Amino acid sequence: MSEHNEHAHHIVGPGVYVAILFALLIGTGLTVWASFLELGLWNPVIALAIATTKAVLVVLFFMHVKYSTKLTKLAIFSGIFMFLVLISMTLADYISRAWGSW
Amino acid sequence: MSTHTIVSLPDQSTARIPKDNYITRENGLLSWLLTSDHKRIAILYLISITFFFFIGGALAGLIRLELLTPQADLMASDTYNKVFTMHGVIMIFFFLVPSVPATLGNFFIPMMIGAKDLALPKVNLLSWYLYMAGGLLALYTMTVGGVDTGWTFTTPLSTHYVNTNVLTTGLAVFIAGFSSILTGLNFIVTIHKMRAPGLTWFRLPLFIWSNYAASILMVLGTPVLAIAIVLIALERTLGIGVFDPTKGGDPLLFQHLFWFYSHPAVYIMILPGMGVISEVISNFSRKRVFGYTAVAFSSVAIAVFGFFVWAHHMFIMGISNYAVLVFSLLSMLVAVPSAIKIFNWSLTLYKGSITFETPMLYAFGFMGLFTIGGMTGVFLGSSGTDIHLTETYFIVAHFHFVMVGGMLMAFLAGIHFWWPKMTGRMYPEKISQLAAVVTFIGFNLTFFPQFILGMLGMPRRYAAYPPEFQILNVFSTAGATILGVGYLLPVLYLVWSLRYGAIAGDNPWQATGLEWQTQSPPLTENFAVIPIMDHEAYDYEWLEKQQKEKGVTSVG
Amino acid sequence: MLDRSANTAHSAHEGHPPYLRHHFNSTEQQADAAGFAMWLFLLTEVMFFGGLFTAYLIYRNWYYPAFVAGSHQLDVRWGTLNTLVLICSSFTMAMGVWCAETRRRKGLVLSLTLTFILGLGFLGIKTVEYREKIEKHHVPGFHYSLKSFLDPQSDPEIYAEYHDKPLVPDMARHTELYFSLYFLMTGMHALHMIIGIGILGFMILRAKAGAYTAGHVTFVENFGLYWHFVDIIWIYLFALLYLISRHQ
Amino acid sequence: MNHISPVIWQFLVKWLTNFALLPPEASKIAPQMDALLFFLVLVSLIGLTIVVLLVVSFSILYNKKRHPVAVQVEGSTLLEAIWTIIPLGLFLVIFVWGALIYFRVFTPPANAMNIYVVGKQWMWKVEHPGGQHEINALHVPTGRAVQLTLISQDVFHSFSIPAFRVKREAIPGRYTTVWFEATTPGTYHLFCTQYCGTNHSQMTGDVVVMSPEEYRKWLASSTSGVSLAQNGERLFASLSCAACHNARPDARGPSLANVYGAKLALASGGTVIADDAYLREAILNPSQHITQGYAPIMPTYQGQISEEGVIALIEYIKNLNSDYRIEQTLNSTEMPPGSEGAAKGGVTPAVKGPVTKGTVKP
Repeated sequence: MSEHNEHAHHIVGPGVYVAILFALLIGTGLTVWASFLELGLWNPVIALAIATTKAVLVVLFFMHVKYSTKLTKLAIFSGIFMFLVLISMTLADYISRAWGSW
Repeated sequence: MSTHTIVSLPDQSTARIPKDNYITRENGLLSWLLTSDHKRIAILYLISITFFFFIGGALAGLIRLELLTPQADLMASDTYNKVFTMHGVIMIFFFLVPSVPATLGNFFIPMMIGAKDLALPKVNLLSWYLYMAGGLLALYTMTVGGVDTGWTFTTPLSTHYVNTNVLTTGLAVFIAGFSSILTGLNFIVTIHKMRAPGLTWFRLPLFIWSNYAASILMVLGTPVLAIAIVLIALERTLGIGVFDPTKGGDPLLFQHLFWFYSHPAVYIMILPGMGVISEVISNFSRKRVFGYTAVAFSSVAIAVFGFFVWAHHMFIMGISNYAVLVFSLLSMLVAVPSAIKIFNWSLTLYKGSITFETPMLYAFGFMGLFTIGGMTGVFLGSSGTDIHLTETYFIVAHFHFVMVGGMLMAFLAGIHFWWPKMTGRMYPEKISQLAAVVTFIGFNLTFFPQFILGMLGMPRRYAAYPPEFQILNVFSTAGATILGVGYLLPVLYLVWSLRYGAIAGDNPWQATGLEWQTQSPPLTENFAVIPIMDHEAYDYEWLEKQQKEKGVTSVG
Repeated sequence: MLDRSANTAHSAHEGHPPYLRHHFNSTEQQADAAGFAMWLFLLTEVMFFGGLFTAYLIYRNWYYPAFVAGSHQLDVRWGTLNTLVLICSSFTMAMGVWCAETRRRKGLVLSLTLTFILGLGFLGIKTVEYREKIEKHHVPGFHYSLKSFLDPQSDPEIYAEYHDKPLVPDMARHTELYFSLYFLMTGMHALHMIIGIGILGFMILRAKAGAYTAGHVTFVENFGLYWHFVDIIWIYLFALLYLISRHQ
Repeated sequence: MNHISPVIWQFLVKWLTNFALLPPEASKIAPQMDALLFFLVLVSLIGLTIVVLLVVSFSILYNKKRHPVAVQVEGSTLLEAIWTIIPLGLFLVIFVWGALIYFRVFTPPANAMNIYVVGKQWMWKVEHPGGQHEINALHVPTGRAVQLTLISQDVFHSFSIPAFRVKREAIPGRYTTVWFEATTPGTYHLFCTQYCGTNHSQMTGDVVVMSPEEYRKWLASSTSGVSLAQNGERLFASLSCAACHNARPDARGPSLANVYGAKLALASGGTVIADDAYLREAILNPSQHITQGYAPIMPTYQGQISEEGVIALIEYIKNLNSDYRIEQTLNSTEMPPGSEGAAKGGVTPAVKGPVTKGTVKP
């Protein structure tokens, strides 16, 4: 590692990676276990919540976003935002179609 | 020099084009085809885009000729359908979307921010190759029978009911889409990471802001078009059912995905043009753009709001009435930033010192036509009047006012404005002013009657129409011939000027942008030393001081 | 500001590492730009998958029983195993990035090779799952069969686990939509895996030659981002396709 | 020159004498729509005038000759606020006004008479309840609210009557509706405005608006003798629907009498109003729409009945107000002749006029 890079570029060490690995494995176990319970509406909510937690862990640590610039964070945020706009506004049409004409 | 112009050219008897520039640095066809110089890639784009523009234009000519008479006599309806489909596909995906960004943006974004190149030069070249591959594939489909879905590929027509080349055309658009994604991505990275020291965001020229906004749309919107096309291809080949009502799919879902890209796409087309207008108006009135911050943020606002309005293309198509309300309201909001821009440009003229060179004439044309185009957009965004006006010639006239009257005018303004920088030579002023006026007249004669046709209810995409619409169609076709002349003229005199034009010198317009503070045509690495920016954009006082201290920038 | 001393463009190379491209001022700027570009590319991927997720959510909403029955055809055990494999491969990839950053050549080669193997393992398991679907004629467009849904007992393994009631014929037809989306989403994901594995193979060769352990780690880092992104997509696919529709 | 100019002259004269910005106003909604259109044109003209005035006057006042040195002006927050807020306010007014019109165009009154329209490549088939079939034409009376129920058999089409200022897409797999009340007798254009393939531009026709009297005459003279409901009855018999839907105590299917407009409890839970859309779905995808207490044994009729057939069946079911009618269908496998149908309580359009939704609602 060249010294002049040190300040700009944070290196995440193996300790963090191992911790995240275990968190992800536990999360997977948890979500599979939860899927066997009958929780009605809560089943998808829990599954997606755990999936999102896992995804956030991957993004923050494996993909180093916790240590990246604000710009990267902003870019990721805007991408996720547009993703949600696409899904929610399209679904809004489909859901409100069922409400009838007015 | 007369006092009516700001042009200051070097003494023609001694002036020379600098020996070392991006054109002369390397020779041979391969040095162009394998280049990673953004300026050379811009020139490649310029040539190929002009080529596709004239193919699309020829198709437009055929359409207008067919519509001269009420009967489908020049060509049969299915030929006519193929012609307007190809006209749409070529003009939108191979001319309008890449026009200003890929040529002027490619050439001048790095120069305006004081960089040596775009951040990813090889990706830039790749995106030109993707563009060419897509374009040639589109031409290929035209030669093997064409496609007649309309450029909107409406399902289930495109998936189940036509037997023309939907797959190849779809593939062509898909590939061109990736070219556009890569261009946008490259611009965003470049603008963020490659700015010269001292060049803060609010010192950037507005051309950069608007291209930045358009790039966001390209990066986030185009992939959705890509997936929509993939779904069409699979539906057509395997019958996967996502758009097939008999299998439980919903054909409207395609419209959602398609317009999620294709509405922002009109902002991809117009935003870079607005950037050009900001540059031109400022320069020829020798004034900082009025309300710089407002203009800059209105670009971003258009990009953001542009993503929330797509369903206004589907008001009568059976989306829910609640969705109609929401999307109509949001469509009204997106009109505001455009109004802000128009007023700020007008006020930029206030207390300026205005001259009327060709780019300025085109810019004035843009302002008038874009105002009409924008206002008629409100007619269509309002859900009630949309019922009567949608799917008629009103729509056709509206988007041609925005795209041709707006974007193409801006493109021509930009080409003339930066021609001396790109080639080192001036275009001939008188004939180009004439061309600008001819274009303006021809344009209005072509497209204004179409507003009336649309109000009267003439449907679009009709090869034959009731005879009472003929007179206005004749006006329109007559106008199209004038417009055609207006577009041919620049090609002729610009090519002529490559050899015979006056030598322009570094800064013929006395403009303030960084791109003008280096030789014309520029060096391959743009600047001999990386400039340090210590003033705001459009700082004409800085320029004056600079010239007093160091003398007029001379030819290298 | 713009003194034109006739120097520099070419003399600039001195004192810079060979991998610094001519148009960048510093290695940080170059690495920053490349990393940011990679992120933007991943955003386009997010939007690309966004279209598929939208379609999936709409049709799941419309044809819930069909999507439940379709989901029961997937084996959670294979899905879980694949999730674990992919998470481990993400971990080895992350370790690879660390090795490159800290200039550990052997460690890098080992990590990349493990990632490569785990990636292949994922595809192998996916092939097993696909083969089962093909055998049951659950591939849309290719003699799609409704038997498992009209008569669940004809599918003893699945029936033993879920005791599904037979679907009414009109609803059963919509399982085809479920499998269309299943194959589209997992297929797109697998395509990304295949591309990734191809690049991994190339990287292993270059890593052996020491290409990434001399300070220029951008390529490894960016590939890492790509690989983790593919992992994230799978995390969501696993939840959406395998987990959330297990109960009526 | 001598040859060209008379032609141009003729054109100009013809154009100026026939000049119009809008088609004739022939429906109740048309003047309301036009009011908003004129308002929009007015706003556009004012906006355009402001921009042109600014540009022209500044160009004159501040051209280089007259004003050689520019004065740098930064901008003005006040002005920015003004030209943000005023257009925004105007656009919001336009939004509300437009939404009101949209609401009117797509909210039919309860007593509207219903006409079915099927779009297919490349023609419009119009089915009147009284059994009048039209192709690429539509006859309607003045002074009566008419609701069109549209569906497409193949691709998207769009039913556009510029003189009425109404337009609605006919989409495959789903009914859409639009309504109007014609005011002025005459013949008007009917267009398909959604691009639908090769002969899109031939998918046009005439809308004939008649006075109520003439309309009654037209109905009588152009009926096929079999009303739409009777057509449906015939289909009902030939598809053996009455084998199950026979209203007997041991029937395998629910009785259909008075079912239209009723609130049904579904086997899958939840309730649904039995409207056109529901009935269509229940015929084409029956097992998804089973009512409570019945087994999902009804076969699907997807691909076996044309959209016109479905419409006839729905019209038949709409008009079923007693089980007696079904028994009649059950007992006679042959189609009952028109006169007989009338005697048994069916509808003969010449006498009773078109059947409306209002009359059969329970």
